[in-house]
Amino acid sequence: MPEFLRDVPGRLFLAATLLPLAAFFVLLLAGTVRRRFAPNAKPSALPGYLACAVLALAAGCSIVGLSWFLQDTAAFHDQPKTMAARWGERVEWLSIGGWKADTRTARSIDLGYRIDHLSALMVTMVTVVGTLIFTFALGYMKDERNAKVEDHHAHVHRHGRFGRFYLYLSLFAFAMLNILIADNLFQIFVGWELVGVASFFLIGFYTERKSASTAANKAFIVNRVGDAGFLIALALAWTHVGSFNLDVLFAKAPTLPSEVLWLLGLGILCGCAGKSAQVPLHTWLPDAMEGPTPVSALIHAATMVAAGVYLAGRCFPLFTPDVLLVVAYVGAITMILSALVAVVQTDIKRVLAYSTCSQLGFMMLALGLGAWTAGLLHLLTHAFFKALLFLAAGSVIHGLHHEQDLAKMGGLRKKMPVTAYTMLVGVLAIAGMPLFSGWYSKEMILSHVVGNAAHDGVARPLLLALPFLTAGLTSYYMFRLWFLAFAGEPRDRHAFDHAHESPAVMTLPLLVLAVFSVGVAWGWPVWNVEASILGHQLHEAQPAIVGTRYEAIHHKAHELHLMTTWFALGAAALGFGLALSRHRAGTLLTPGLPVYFARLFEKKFYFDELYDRVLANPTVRLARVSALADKRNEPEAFQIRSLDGALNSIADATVAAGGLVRRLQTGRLREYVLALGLTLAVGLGILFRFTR
Amino acid sequence: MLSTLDQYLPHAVAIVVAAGVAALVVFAFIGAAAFLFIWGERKVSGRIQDRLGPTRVGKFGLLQSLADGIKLVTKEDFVPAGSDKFLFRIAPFVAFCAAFTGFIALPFAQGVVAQPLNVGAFFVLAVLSSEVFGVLLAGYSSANKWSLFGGVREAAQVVSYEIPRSLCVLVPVCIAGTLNLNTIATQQEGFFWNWYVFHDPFTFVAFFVFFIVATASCKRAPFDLAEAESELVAGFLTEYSGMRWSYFFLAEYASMFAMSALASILFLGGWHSGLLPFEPATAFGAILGNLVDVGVFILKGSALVVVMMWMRWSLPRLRIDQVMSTCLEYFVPISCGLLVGVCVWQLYVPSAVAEGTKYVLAFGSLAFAAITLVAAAKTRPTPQHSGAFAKP
Amino acid sequence: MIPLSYILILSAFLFACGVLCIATKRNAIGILMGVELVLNAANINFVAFARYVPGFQMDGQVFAVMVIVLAAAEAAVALAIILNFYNNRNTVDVDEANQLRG
Amino acid sequence: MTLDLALFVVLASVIAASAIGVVVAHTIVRSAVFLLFTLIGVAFLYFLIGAEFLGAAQLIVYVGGTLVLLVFGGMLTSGGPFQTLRVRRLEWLFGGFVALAIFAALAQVSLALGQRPTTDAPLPPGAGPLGVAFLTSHLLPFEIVSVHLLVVLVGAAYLARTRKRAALGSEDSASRRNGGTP
Repeated sequence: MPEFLRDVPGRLFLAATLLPLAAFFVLLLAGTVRRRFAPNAKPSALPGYLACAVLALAAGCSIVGLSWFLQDTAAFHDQPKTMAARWGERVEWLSIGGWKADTRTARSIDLGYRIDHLSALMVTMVTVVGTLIFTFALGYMKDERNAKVEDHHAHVHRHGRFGRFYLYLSLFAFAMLNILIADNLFQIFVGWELVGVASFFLIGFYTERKSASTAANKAFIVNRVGDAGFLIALALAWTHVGSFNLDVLFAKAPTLPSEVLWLLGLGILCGCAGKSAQVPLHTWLPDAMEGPTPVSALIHAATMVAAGVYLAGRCFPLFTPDVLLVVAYVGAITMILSALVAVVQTDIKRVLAYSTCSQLGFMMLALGLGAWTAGLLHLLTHAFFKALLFLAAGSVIHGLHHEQDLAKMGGLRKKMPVTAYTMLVGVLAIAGMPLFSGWYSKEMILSHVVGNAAHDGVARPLLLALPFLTAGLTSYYMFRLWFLAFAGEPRDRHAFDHAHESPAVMTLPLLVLAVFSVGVAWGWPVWNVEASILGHQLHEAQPAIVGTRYEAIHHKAHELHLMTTWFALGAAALGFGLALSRHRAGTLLTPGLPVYFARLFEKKFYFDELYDRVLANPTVRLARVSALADKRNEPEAFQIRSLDGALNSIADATVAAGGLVRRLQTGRLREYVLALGLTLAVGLGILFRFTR
Repeated sequence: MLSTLDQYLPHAVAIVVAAGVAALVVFAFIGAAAFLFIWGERKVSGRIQDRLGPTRVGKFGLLQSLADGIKLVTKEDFVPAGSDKFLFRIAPFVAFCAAFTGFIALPFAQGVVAQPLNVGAFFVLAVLSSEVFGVLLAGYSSANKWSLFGGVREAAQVVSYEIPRSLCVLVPVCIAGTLNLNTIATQQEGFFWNWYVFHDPFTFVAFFVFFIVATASCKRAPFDLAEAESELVAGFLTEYSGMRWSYFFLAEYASMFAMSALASILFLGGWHSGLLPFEPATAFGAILGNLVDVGVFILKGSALVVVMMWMRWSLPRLRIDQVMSTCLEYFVPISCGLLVGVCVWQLYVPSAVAEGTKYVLAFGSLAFAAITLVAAAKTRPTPQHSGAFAKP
Repeated sequence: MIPLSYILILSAFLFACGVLCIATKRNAIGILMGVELVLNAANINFVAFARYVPGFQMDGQVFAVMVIVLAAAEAAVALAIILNFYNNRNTVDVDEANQLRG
Repeated sequence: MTLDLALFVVLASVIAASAIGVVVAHTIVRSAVFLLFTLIGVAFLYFLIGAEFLGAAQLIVYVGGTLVLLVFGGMLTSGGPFQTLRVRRLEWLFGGFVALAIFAALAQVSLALGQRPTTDAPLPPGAGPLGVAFLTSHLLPFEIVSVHLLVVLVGAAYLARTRKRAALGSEDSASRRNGGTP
């Protein structure tokens, strides 16, 4: 093993982070060269292979790093300093202040990484899932390898963009990994913005489609709203602590004034809500389905939305109980609203999108209630089964020649069995069926919910009821999805006849992910939720404050968890039973609800309309009114006299003044010299007179 | 001399007197040298052209220059109408002063120097290069097209040739490690293989380059474009007559000797004869030894001046563009290369090789000179070879 | 020993002459000469301080050398500009160079 | 009055007189000649102060180079022989006033400076230490000057290059030809 790795094995993770960046630059260069020299050539498959290989290498690095890290934690258990030195490095990037005249002490913005259980696991998860998604995309994006691609939605012919796709994907992966390993808020923010940019590119990958470009814009803009909060938090951290370093922030947090800490927490929460699509900033996520399905998988499973929850988990010690309550409520509301919307959606990807929203709400709720380990465990398990679900959906879409409407599917399990049964694994996992990975995390969260309610004496009934309701709904809409797509009789004969199973390059990732979705959270004994190995490892990284603050709740949760398990199972079974019965009755596609509820759900609670009315339309109208003042071809007395008049008079005054002053510029060199000389003489005289 | 004078006079007056005496000596030397060189030039040119040269005035025509001088002094001091009279009058003195000032820093023997300067080599170069100003003024103020052409040509030529000249001076200076001419000459004492010209191949080449370039910067043939009779009547000299005309010649011969003297100090061991294993000044006493030294030095300088004359009557004049391209395209790169080469030689060549090279160069040149002389003595000019027009 | 102030006054005089030269010459090359006078005045000061102020010996000389070199460079460029101007206008009268007047 | 002082007075009067000559001379070449005397005087002043290297540098750069360049330029650009450009009396008056003011101010400063105790410091270091300084402690100015010179070399060559003057009519070039003869 090389010297530099033996002393600082954390560099393995650094390598895992930088490898996709390297791939990005290589692809960028290659793409530029190709566009310069062979603009019309058929896109090569090489970029895809390269990106996959690089990410696989990164995954290898992170797996080796993870195992090494686990060994190290055993070996240097009682030497936190050694651990910090071996698993973290830092360089000064920018130094501010510290001049002689400046009495303030110098501050610096560092770039660095710090590996703990959470980031090690997350990096491993992201690289592994990312590799599988990348591989899947090799098959899914095969069309892009043609020199000429017909876009059926935008009705245009264009050049294939295979290389560009992987270029963006690599950037995306790098940005996410950067967030994960960063040891300071500033670097996280950089990654944060990079994720935003990359998602913008990827959601708007089919730029010719208006819906795609609109969705990209929406994602980007809604994220900016969240980022504004994050920026406020950054500014607060800088002014009140003077550092972005997380450890420093955590150490100094108790000494900060409470309102500062409160605002700081809310700001970070705002950023998290934007990235993780929490109410009220969740509207971008379903629209983001306009991107290619592997992108959706990547965004929803491993990278973008995970970033928000990850940051919330990372910054947990900065959150005051008030803020945490807000987190919990935000999570709860998101989870139930999304679940309700998902119930009536008929687009296969949108159902999954809303389920993501809902699950993220789960995680936020968990974090808000202090179930730190449970929330992040759910993040990890969710990453695997959500990736599986999305890829399976992608496989279905691919097999049906880009048909996404559930109403036109049905009976597909005969045509594409691998997809169908791997997806069933995913559905079981997300529904929280026993022994599937989702079960462990969800159980942990729910038991914590119950523990919390028991501890508080059901002071906040919503926080108790909503999770169980959502669990049931989740089970219902996921089985509804699966029944609609794979079971029963085909509803669209034409689509069914042309359907086919995806190639091995797409089904293989599905199989691998299915294995992960089942077993990733297993422990011994398997049926014991609390024995999850992954959960125990994550627990290692849990901030100390969680243990002290929520000691009692943890105990209560532990006591009540068997009961919780039954309740949760009951909810899931209820959902499954409802789905099954409606499937039998063939009424899955009909709402089966009072009309106005159904409309409410179908219209996604009118969030988009609300935003349009309240924010977008007034802005546009204001802009129109403002534009009136600047349109010369509309002879309105208003503009001539007031606005233009004022501007013109300023301009005229300037011209007049210039006319006066320009006489001084005679253009005669010698007069200038005389003026200079006179100035010199007078200046010297004054100096001499007054400084004697 | 200063210390002697100090015993009898106040210090300040002593210095002034000493300075005056030194100036007088230098001036007298220049006058006498020019006197003899002009005679020598006529004799050399005569011999080269198969004629006798001046024979009437004095023994071998030795007093011919005196006769010329009397004629020049008695001639009318003519200033052309329409010229800038002030500039026309001072131009010859500017030229002469420059050449004269160069002698201030030239050591004729160990310590025999008007004003010892630490930057002697630099100073001599600087002063001699300002001689061009007199010529330029003369050319300009004459209100004559030929004169102006001559002046402008002179300026262009001298300013250009100054570069390779300075670079070639830097070559021995690099070895010596000082700009003090006295020290440079002292470092070359002993036998002639200690002379810097034989120090290494680069100085050997540098000497010849320097000599050619110095000839050009003294506007001597074949580089005498400023006064090219066949093209410009007499160039900047066209309108001059009488004493002012002769000052230009005084300046020319002075700068020829100054250049030759500089060459002999830098390359040819200065006042060291190169044949004696001891220093005459220590062996024969201060006065006699220094006299010997001065004699050797003047002899060396004069020999080089004679070579310049020899070149003048042997080679055809170059065209002005040829003169310029010779300088800028050949001499400047060559001298740059020499400078780099000598530095590399100093730094990286092992001492044994350096010593060997010294002897090889010295004795090689000696052998070459001997063979050439013997061959020249044996060859009698045949009628076919004697004239340029003998063969069609 | 020469008093420092004498040398400084000489340089002040040269400086004033230079300024006067720049101010009264219409020939661009005359102006250049005035600039040379000014630079020389500055240089004399440098050398004088190098002589009289302990600790400034090296700096004074280095600056003086810099000034000499830069003056030569400046003369070359200025002359090139003047020649250019002459090529365009057929004169070196700086009063003709007033195209940028307001 | 010591010898140094006497020599200084002689030199200073030569310098001052020829500086005035530079200002009042009518033709450019006469100005150049007076400038020559000024520069040589300054060079000898350096020798007098003890800065031998600077004196020699002043001679070789200014007298041998810059001044020849100036005269050359004067010759290349003069419309006719001994051409002068007269300046109005008012300009002389005003310029003289400004120059006097500057001189007065500077002289005052000089006198004030001269009153400070000066030590007769050791002679400025000669060429050797100066060269060492240029390559060690004062390397940056040296490099700047070198780069500056290179830039100037290129720039001057570019500025003064001959261009095709197709725009000029035959009339103009004819007048230029005629302008050469007196």
